[in-house]
Amino acid sequence: MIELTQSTIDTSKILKEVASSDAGATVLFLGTTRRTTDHLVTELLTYTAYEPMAREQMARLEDQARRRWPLQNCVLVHRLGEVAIGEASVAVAVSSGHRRAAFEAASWLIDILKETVPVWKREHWNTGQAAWVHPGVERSSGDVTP
Amino acid sequence: MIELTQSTIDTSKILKEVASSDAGATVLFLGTTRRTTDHLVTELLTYTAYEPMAREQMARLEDQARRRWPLQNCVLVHRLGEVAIGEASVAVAVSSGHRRAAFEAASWLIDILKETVPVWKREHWNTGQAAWVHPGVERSSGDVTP
Amino acid sequence: MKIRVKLFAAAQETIGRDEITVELEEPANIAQLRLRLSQEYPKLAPLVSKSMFAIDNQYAQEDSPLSENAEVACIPPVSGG
Amino acid sequence: MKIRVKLFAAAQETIGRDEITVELEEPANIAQLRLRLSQEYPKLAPLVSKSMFAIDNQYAQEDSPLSENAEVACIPPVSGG
Repeated sequence: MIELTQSTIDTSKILKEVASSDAGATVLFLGTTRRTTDHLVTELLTYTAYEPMAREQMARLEDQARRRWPLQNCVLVHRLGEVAIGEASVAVAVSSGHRRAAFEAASWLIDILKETVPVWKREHWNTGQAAWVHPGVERSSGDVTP
Repeated sequence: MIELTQSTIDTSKILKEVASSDAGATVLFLGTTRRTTDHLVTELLTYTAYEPMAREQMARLEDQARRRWPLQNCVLVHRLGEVAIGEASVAVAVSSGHRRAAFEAASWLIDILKETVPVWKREHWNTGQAAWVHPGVERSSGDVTP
Repeated sequence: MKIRVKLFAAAQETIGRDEITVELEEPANIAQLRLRLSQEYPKLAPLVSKSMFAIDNQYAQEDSPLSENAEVACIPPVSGG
Repeated sequence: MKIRVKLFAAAQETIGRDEITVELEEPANIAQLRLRLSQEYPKLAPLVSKSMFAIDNQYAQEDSPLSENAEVACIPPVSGG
């Protein structure tokens, strides 16, 4: 299951979705942004996506994971819009008959999702300023908006 | 947090327990017994423990994991008594600033928990028979009770 | 041919629009689009040099050919998760 | 000295009791306890040969010394999770 959502990530629903009586192991990963990044205090995040491509890319990653590991079920969820610090912005859940496969697949999925799914984070700091996060791109003063 | 419980594992409570605004990553593992083991159909499980030692051993494993990885929080829960097929019998949850650490710690914890915590599973089959599970010990006919 | 390019995040913010159109001579590929964008929108150049491009919701290569009907997007380094 | 040994799972089921007492000459260690248990309770021998022992809630070694006050447990191969 692939989901882009404006709402709080519902972990109970996700765990219900991946549960399977043939699966011995379920692994859930939740990614949360920490309060402090560098020396600025992040107060709020907003996420935006190239939605149709993000959905397609997430579905491709699920397919690839299913080809690589014997998975029963797989759920990928990313939040869009405002996300408070401490709330999960992303969830990956997989179930498998084998716990090694479940750990490896979940770990691979979050790595590749963060590298390839077209979603962008905007950090809003306690200074009142905000900027988009583009790893590897130097921020110019014009990128920080009041 | 270490828990041995007769009740259903409450994943929402566990995730709340491990949440931390300093943790970027949370990994939850749930272990469920599959319907089929070998050629017998397992209908129900009962778990028993050497409770004081199981608690102490789980606490030692948490300590070891915290020394080895930079964890924010750690929860280990094992069910005792009757557990229906498809319900989780064990949960491991950790939070960390780094997802690699969270995955490695959760994976290590479930491996070592299954190897060293004095908990035993009894399988109840659709034949009406039941037997304790002791990996590596050949089952004699006397171990299977009607 | 006219190629419409979707913009996101800092690219969208820099230009103030979520889509721009550039004129390219046929046949054209992603490398040529990348060059043209940097020339026509110098403020976008640093970000464009680090961006991927997508054609019809899939990541494209530098030599992937462009056509007028394709949905083209500039994908600056992503930061989901 | 008298050593009381806690039994669990199939060991408990085989003997029908959750604790047994064996008499050992001082000084005695886990290896000697293991041997005595197998001799006095032949039905337990196959399981005892694969079991660990714990003293005061910690896994013990074969040469760990026993004392009358210690809480001793036979830990057959575990199957939690």
